[in-house]
Order: sequence, then structure tokens, then C-alpha cells
Amino acid sequence: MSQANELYQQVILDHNRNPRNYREMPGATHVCHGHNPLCGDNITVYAKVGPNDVIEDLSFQGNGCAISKASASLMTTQLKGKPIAEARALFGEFHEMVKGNLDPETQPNHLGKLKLFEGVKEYSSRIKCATLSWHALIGGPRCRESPVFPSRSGGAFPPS
Amino acid sequence: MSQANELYQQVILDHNRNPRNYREMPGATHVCHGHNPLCGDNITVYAKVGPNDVIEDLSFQGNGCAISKASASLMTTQLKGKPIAEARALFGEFHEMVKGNLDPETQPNHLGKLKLFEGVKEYSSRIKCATLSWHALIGGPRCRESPVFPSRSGGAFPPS
Amino acid sequence: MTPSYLDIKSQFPVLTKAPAPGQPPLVYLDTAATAQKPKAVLDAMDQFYRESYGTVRRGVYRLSEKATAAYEGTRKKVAALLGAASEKEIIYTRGATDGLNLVAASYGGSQLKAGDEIILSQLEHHANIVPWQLVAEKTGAAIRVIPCDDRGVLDLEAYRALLTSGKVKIVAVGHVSNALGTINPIREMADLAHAAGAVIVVDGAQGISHMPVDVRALGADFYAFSSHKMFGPTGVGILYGRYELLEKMPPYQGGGDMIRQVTFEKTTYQNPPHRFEAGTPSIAEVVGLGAAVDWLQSVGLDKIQAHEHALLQYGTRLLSQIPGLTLIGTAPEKAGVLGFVLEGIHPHDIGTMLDMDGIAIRAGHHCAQPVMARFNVPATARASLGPYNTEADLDALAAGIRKIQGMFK
Amino acid sequence: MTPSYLDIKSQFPVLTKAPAPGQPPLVYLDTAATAQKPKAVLDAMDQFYRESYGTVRRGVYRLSEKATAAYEGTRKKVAALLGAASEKEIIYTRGATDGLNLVAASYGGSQLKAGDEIILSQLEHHANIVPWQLVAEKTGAAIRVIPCDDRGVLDLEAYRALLTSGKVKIVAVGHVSNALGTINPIREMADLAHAAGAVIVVDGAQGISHMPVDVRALGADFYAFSSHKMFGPTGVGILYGRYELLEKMPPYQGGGDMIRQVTFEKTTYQNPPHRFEAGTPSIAEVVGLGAAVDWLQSVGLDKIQAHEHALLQYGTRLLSQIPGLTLIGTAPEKAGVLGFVLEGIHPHDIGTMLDMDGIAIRAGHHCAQPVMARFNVPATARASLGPYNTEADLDALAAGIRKIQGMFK
Ligand SMILES: Cc1ncc(COP(=O)(O)O)c(C=O)c1O
Ligand SMILES: Cc1ncc(COP(=O)(O)O)c(C=O)c1O
Repeated sequence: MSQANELYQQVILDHNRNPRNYREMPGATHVCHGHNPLCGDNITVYAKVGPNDVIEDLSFQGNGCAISKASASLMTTQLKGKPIAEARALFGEFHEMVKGNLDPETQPNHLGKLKLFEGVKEYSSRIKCATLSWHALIGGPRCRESPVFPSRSGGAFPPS
Repeated sequence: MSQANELYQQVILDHNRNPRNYREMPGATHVCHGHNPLCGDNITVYAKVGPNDVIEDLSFQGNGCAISKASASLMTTQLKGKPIAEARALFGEFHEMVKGNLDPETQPNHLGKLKLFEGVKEYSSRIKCATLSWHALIGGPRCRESPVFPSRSGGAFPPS
Repeated sequence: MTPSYLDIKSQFPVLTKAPAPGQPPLVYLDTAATAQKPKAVLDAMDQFYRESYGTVRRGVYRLSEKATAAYEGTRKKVAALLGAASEKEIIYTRGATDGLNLVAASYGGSQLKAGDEIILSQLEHHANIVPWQLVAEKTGAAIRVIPCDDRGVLDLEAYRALLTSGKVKIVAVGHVSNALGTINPIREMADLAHAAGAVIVVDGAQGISHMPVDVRALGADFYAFSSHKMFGPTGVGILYGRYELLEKMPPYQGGGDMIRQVTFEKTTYQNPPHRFEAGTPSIAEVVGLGAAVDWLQSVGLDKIQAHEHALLQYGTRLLSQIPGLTLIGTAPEKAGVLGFVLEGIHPHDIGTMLDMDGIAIRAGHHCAQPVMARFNVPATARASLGPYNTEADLDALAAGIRKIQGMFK
Repeated sequence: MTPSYLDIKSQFPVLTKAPAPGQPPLVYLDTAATAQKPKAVLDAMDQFYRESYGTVRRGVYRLSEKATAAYEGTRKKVAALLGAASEKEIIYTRGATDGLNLVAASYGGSQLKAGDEIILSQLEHHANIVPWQLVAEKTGAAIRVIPCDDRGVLDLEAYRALLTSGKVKIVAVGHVSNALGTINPIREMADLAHAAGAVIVVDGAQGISHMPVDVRALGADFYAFSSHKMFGPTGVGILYGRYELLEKMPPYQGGGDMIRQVTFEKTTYQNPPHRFEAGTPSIAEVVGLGAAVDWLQSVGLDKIQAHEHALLQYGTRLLSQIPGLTLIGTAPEKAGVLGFVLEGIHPHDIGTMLDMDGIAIRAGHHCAQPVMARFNVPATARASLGPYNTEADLDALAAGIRKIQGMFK
């Protein structure tokens, strides 16, 4: 069974079926909409950030494929309670993994359950699905106007 | 030796060196300029047509490659004294031969010395050289504005 | 197989090569995106490059003459395939998109003025929308759209009504919808367009290799398509245009081979088709396209049409029996396209999961976002047929879909 | 062969195949028109078509993923070859002509206004003249021309003078003249253009595969070339553009893959490079181009340059010894182009007669009619060099010329 075959595992299918933290958040300090016109994925991410830059609450709502929904769901469970800086770092690792540049088995990382998405690297067109909610939160081309936490990457070329 | 190798024979080289009827014609009834911008060939054909549509005199002047010059020279020697209708028919045969559609060895024709140009069919880009003076005389795309004897082919598409 | 089916898969190297160890064999159901190539086409191109490659229309040596003969030969073959009046009506382009941009910019750009109207249909591919938007913006022309019904059939009454404005100069419509499979009634639409004083531009990208096409019988003023969807190579396509219209069109791109004479003060241009072919063309690709036309003619477009029609009926039956599956695109006149959605499963997941079983379909908006909007879906899954497909391919598709449904339950 | 020469002819099938019975072997001296292809390039394309052909950027299946990876991989290779800052500065086109038309229409069309000036040079190929004439006509901009001297060297004083008008927005100039071989001082010309507030567009068609090219070291804002002249397939080319400039340019063609979102009311576009790549691209050709870049890198552009330079010197010596032969194009900085005329013999006759001895050169105006006008010749004969040529090829050329002179005597 190839890695790709492992992509649609029970955990991912379960998060798709029963997404965690799937709700609006009335008192959110940040709200961002992520949209992938290529496949019509639409996701809104809500965050409540505390005084010392800690993500006190994180939720999402929207439509999308199983990959984008499960990824959003797992993102909320993994980042809640973490400082923004740590969220940013984790996204960096996640992004490198799905692009095929970080092998979670052999290279040090803090990905934990997020390793489930490694199979995405076989399908470059699905990377956008897996990172849609993350880009909405952290910033990037999928949510260039108003990410929750603007990307610091900057530079001459938009990150992709 | 291939047919192409036979193209530059002494007769052609001789007509290039010493073109026949190479002169202006003060009393010409028809004058037409033929120009091939692709190679810069420039030829002016002069004709004096008598009362019963007979070509009483025919001459040319201009610059061009050996093929276009020899062809013009041979054209003048072959057509002088002939009725226009016959000139037209001969051009038809000549044109088909250089396009490779008429085999002068096996198909009936009146080409005579003009057979020397058969090798042109191997070089489609040279067809225009071989037919430049003829088009000036008889009409065709190389001299669409003012051929001596306008082409009757007409139709939806310019002849080529 | 029953007599209505062809048996030609073996001619296609990609479809018959042994899969990598541990991988399932390939079931290719994405011909509407791009067609696989028969060996005859690949051999023709490879041999051309290895034995007689040279530039065309410029050389005075025989290598170039040979290349030119092969290159111009394709023009005649394509003219014959389309029933064009002359090979001078055949313009080599980069593909359907390039051809449609050429017509929009050159014909549209020179003929349209502010207040004029362009009619498109709801079913169009972006390639037959965006070029018209660009020229509409430049000229001040307006775009009007023919709606379609729930099956994906164009509303001809609405079309007639749009034509009564008296301002319509161009109707641009697809022969076959790539997202739904609908075959549009081009002849009837052309007659109506002509009666209203408009020309009709047909996007033939999905028409040409799936049925016999006669541009004059269709009444098409322009007909654009890509080689890569008709079993030829990428990098080349054809724009057919009625000579009378081509003759009055200004050049599209400038460069070598499309000029008569260049000075810095004034440049004059060739007649069509060369006026529209600037620069060194896609020489080897045109040679490959010629081989593809030969191949199509040898198989027979009527046979291909019958084969794909039989498969379409078979596949429609199979898919209709799957609970939770909705076919998108159910026009009575339909080519080999099976668009569908599954309840509760996103089309992209269907595409990726079918791929794990070796089944290549396409999922997405198929460059036809207005169609997605019309059917109120973000995307569809689409299996599309070619002459090399078999009933077994569709059986695999149906089995794959059921397996996915099981996993998602 | 001496150490400055390469020995790679054996890698080129066309150049090594046995001639037909009774025919002389091929001596190919027309690389400036189009280059022959090494086996590595042909194999890469053929294998791609036979094993992993699929559409790119659209599929959700692995065949398409593989194709996309190969396709996008070439972009990185080309960026590295050119020293571009990012592969996002690399746009796939149909060729140099297409790329120059793209810049002229999109950058020129959006940035030029009436009264602005475009500077070209007397040495330009029609592909770097006509697109500017078309956009000048549309925008009301004027074209100014840098003259050259009797050797074919551009007059930089005249260039400086032209720049003082304060109205120059664009300088468009060839890297290497295809008719004369002159290598233009791009770095210096770019600095002058930039100081005057203009951008510089470089026609790199004859530059790219004959010498190392670093677009940033050259100061080129745009650099356009064709795959077929750099040992890759026909049907594809590259336009390099500085990202900052690309970003502000409007789309050139409309269609699939260049859009972000399409509705009939409003369409939004992708970022560069995709904004400029409408429709299914030249997929297999891009794969072939990638193989050509690999091949060039493996041979080494410095070695190719040295090889061709040594051959140029050898050939110049040989031809200079032929009475009645005049070299056209004698710039001190010169690439492997030997343009000449023979007293009393038309270039077209030279071309055809040399072909009878198997020697392929080009005769004509080389799509550079203004150069012909400058040197007051209707046409020239041109032998042009590639890395596969040898001293023996030039010996054959010289012998062929002497033979013709004998026949014409
Ligand atoms: C200097 C120069 N510019 C532009 C071109 C045009 O290249 P292409 O015909 O491949 O578009 C050529 C080749 O013909 C050339 O030599
Ligand atoms: C209906 C239709 N029109 C136009 C196109 C564009 O063709 P290409 O991308 O080959 O230019 C396509 C294919 O994508 C299509 O299906």
C-alpha cells in the first residue's frame, strides 16, 4: 500500500465526518475567510487571542473536501492553547511536509497527529486543500487580504 | 546525379549569363513589374501585342537569381510570336511541372526547352523564382495588381 | 465486445504499459482534458526529428523542403477532415485557447464597436469566455449569455430573443460542453446568427475528435480546436476561418513569415493563413497532428462516435444505479462525458481516491465555473471517454465509486 | 581536433544517419534558423508520451501529478540557466516571437501612451520589429532606430542621443544578430536605458544557446527565446521578465489556468507566471526543453561558446581567402554566423547549389529586411554554427563555394 493510499485513513475520515471545533465564535478577536476557487473550498477560521499572544480559542466553519476539513479540524485541536509563535512554527513544518520537503519519519519535527497528511505530497493539487485553513490563520497566498496572523515571510515573491 | 543536380545545367547558366531579349521596349503595349520580396528578385516584363492577340515582341529586365533570370529569358524566346491563349496554356504546363504535378517525360506537354526547369520541383521555395516572370506576364499572386494578361482563374482564392 | 465497440487500446503505449510494482493498471477516463497518443503519432514525430528535421518555408535546402512538405501537407489533411473549402482557411495555432484569442482579438477587435453585442452561452469553457471579456473591455461591446436548463440544454428561445436586439455581431459557442457533454445544435444556431447578421465562432475543442465535423455543413464561420485532444501532440492547434472573413482581419501577432515586406516606416502582410502565423511554427507538432488526422481517418470518426455513444449509454446506466450519485449533465444529445457528484463526498476526494485504484478522472470546475454556478455545485467529478475506453473501464469506475462510498460511510 | 573543440556530433541522429543512396552526407550549417536535437531530448519527450503523459495543473490523479512535476521542473531549470531570481519570472510561450508579442502587447500596450518612444536597432529580426509597430500604432508611440556601421556594430553614440529625448519607455534589442552575428553590448545598453527611465527587452533567440546568459548580470528586464534554437523541441519558448514588471502587466491571452475566478460579470486573474499562460500548455515540449537545458548544462555553455568561436575564426579565415566573396557582418564581437555574398551569383543559387552537395545553409533576408537594406543587398547566404559542427563542415562549405564559382564562370 503506497503512502497515498494511506491518506484517507480513519482519523482523517473521522475528522471530516465529525469536525472538532466546528462552530462560529461570537467573541473572536480574529476572523478570516479562506477560499480556494480551484475547488470551491470555503472556510472561515475564528480565533480568540489572549493578552500574551496565546491562542485561547480556535474554531472553523465551512465547506470543503475531506482533506481541507480534516486539516482544519486537526489544526484547531493542535493549536488551541499554543502561543502564536509556536503555531507559526508548526505551520512551517506542516507546509514543508505536505510539499514533500520534510520527512516526518527521519527529520525532527513537532507534527504529532498532523503526520497523517503526509500522503498529500503525492498530489500537489491537494496541497492547497490541506493548507487552506492554515493559510487563513497564518497568512499566505490563499488568504492574502486578511489572514488572522499576517505572514512575516514577505519578500519579493508571495509565498506559495 | 539527382534531378536537382541537373537543375543548374549549362543552358540555364548560359541564359543567366547572357539573357536573351534583355532590354527595355519603348513601344510596349504592356509592362509589368514582378517582385518577390522573399529573395529580392525584381523583374520587369515588356510585351507588344498585335491586333489578333499575338505576342509580337517580348523582353525583360531586372535582377534576380539564375533561375528567375534564365526562366525569364527562356520565356521570351518561347513565347515570342505566339498567341496569348497559347502562352497562357504553356504557363499552365510550366507551373504544374515546377510544382511536381506534371512529369514532362511521361505526360503530354508542349514544354520543349522549358523542361530544363523540372528540377525546381525539389525546391518549393524556388518555384517563385522560376515563375516570377511568368506571373508578371500571365498574372498571379506575385503580380496581382497589374499583370500583362490578367489571370482568368479568379475564384474565391488567389491562385498560388 | 459487441459490434458497436472498437478494439484499439493496444495502439496506445501509455494505456498498455505494465504498471509499476504494487500499482494498479491505468484506467484513463480523462480524455476531455487531454487524449492519449497512438503509437503512429509518436513514431511520426520521433522519426521526423531523427531523420528530416529542418526549418520550414525559409530554407533553400532539401531538409527544409521535406519539412515544409510535411508541414504544409497537414494543412491539406486538416482541410479535408473539416470539409473546408481550401487549406488556406486552416491556421496553425498553439491550441483552442490560442485560436479563440486570435479570433476575439483580430476579428472582434477590428469589427466590434461600443454598443455591439457578443452572445456566449452558459456552458462555455473559460477559453471561450475570457478572450471575449478582454475584447469587450477594449471595444465597449457587451456580453449576453444564453441560459441552459437543468439538463444542460441551451434555451434556444432565449437565444432567439437575444438576437432580436439587432446589435449582435458575434455568437461564440462550444460545439460540445466539456463539463456536461451537451452537444449544441450548431447548424440551427448558425442559421439564426447569420439571419441576424452575426458570425458564429465555434469552440470545437470537444467536438472534433468525437464525431465527424463538416464546418460548412455546420455553418461555422470559425472553428477552433487543439491537437492534444485529438490524439496529436501538445503545442499545436487549428483555427478554421472562412477565407472571406480571414481576408479582412488584421494580423494578430507580428514576426517572421507573416510579413510581405518590412521597413521601419511601413510593413505589409501576407495573405491568410500565413498572415496569422508569426514566427517559427510548431513544426514537429504539425507533423504529429498530420499523423493524428491520418489515424483518425483510418479508424473512422463515425466508428469512434458509435463506440463512445455505446459506452456513454453503458456508463450512464451503471452510474445511475449508484445511490447517492447525481449525474450533472443529462442532455438528450450528449457526447462521452459523465459528470457527477456524490452525496457527502467532495469531488476532489473522489478524484484522489479513484486514483489510488489507478482510475484517472478529473475533479474540479473544468474551467467552466459558470456551469458550476448554474448547477450550484463547487465542482464535479468527471469521467470522459475516448475511443480506447472499454466497458471494463466503466465497471472499474463504478466499483471504485462504491468503494469510496463505503469508506466515507 | 584541438582542445578548444567539442566532439558531440554523434549525439545527433539527423547528423549521423546514413544518407540516402546516391546522396551526399548532411553538413548542417543552419543552426541560427533551427538547431538539431540531441538524442537525450528526443528520448525524454518520447518516453514522456509513452509512459506518463497527462494534463498538467488540473488533474487530481498521479499521471497528471507526474506530468505537472516534470512541467514545473523545467521552469526551475530555466530559471537556474538564466540566473533569474525565481522561477516565477519564467513564462512559457510558443517561442521568441510569441514572447516578444506578449511583452509588446501587455507591457507596451499598458505602459505606452501617445508621444512615448520605443527604441529598436537596425539589426533587429522582424520578430522584434513588427510587434512594436503593432503596439505603436495602437498607442500612438513612435519608433526610433539605432543605426549600425559597416561592420554591423551598433552606434552607441546615436543610441545615447536617442535616449536624451526623455520620452523613451522601452528599448528592444537583440542579444545577437541572426543575420550578421554581431553580439550587442547588452549590459551597457541596459544601464543607459535604465538611466533614461526605460526598460530593456532583449530578443535572446540567438543568444541563449551559444554563450552563458545571466539575465541579472546583463541587466535585461525581459529576455525572450525559443526552445527549437537551443536543441529543444519546436512549439515552446521562454519569456523571462522581472517579477516586479510582470506583476503590473495585464493578461495577454484569456482562457483556462490563467484565471482566479470567472463569472460573466467579472473575471480575476492569477499571479505571474500563470497569468500569462492561458490554456493547455505545450506539455511534452516543456519536458523536452527541460531535457535540452540539462543537456546544455552537461556540455557546458562556456565550452560551446569556445567551440563555436574557434570554428568562427577558422571559417572566417577560409571564406576570406575566396576571391569574389564578401563577408557581410564583421563585428569584432561576433557569434557563429557567417553571412556572405558572392560576386555575380545570387544567394538563392548558392543555397540550392550547396544543397546538392549536402550542405544546408540559408539564403534570403533572414527575416531581417532592414539589415539587407542597410548593406544594400537583396539577400545573403548564411552559414551558422552549432556545437556539433566541425572544421570539416567548413572545409566542405568552402569547397562547395569554389565549385559554384567555377560553374558560374
Ligand atoms: C534574432 C531572432 N529573433 C527572433 C527570432 C524568432 O524566433 P521564433 O521564430 O522561434 O519565434 C529569431 C529566429 O528566427 C531570431 O533569429
Ligand atoms: C470546451 C473547451 N474549450 C476550450 C478548451 C481549451 O483548450 P486548450 O486548453 O487545449 O487550449 C477546452 C479544453 O480544456 C475545452 O474543453
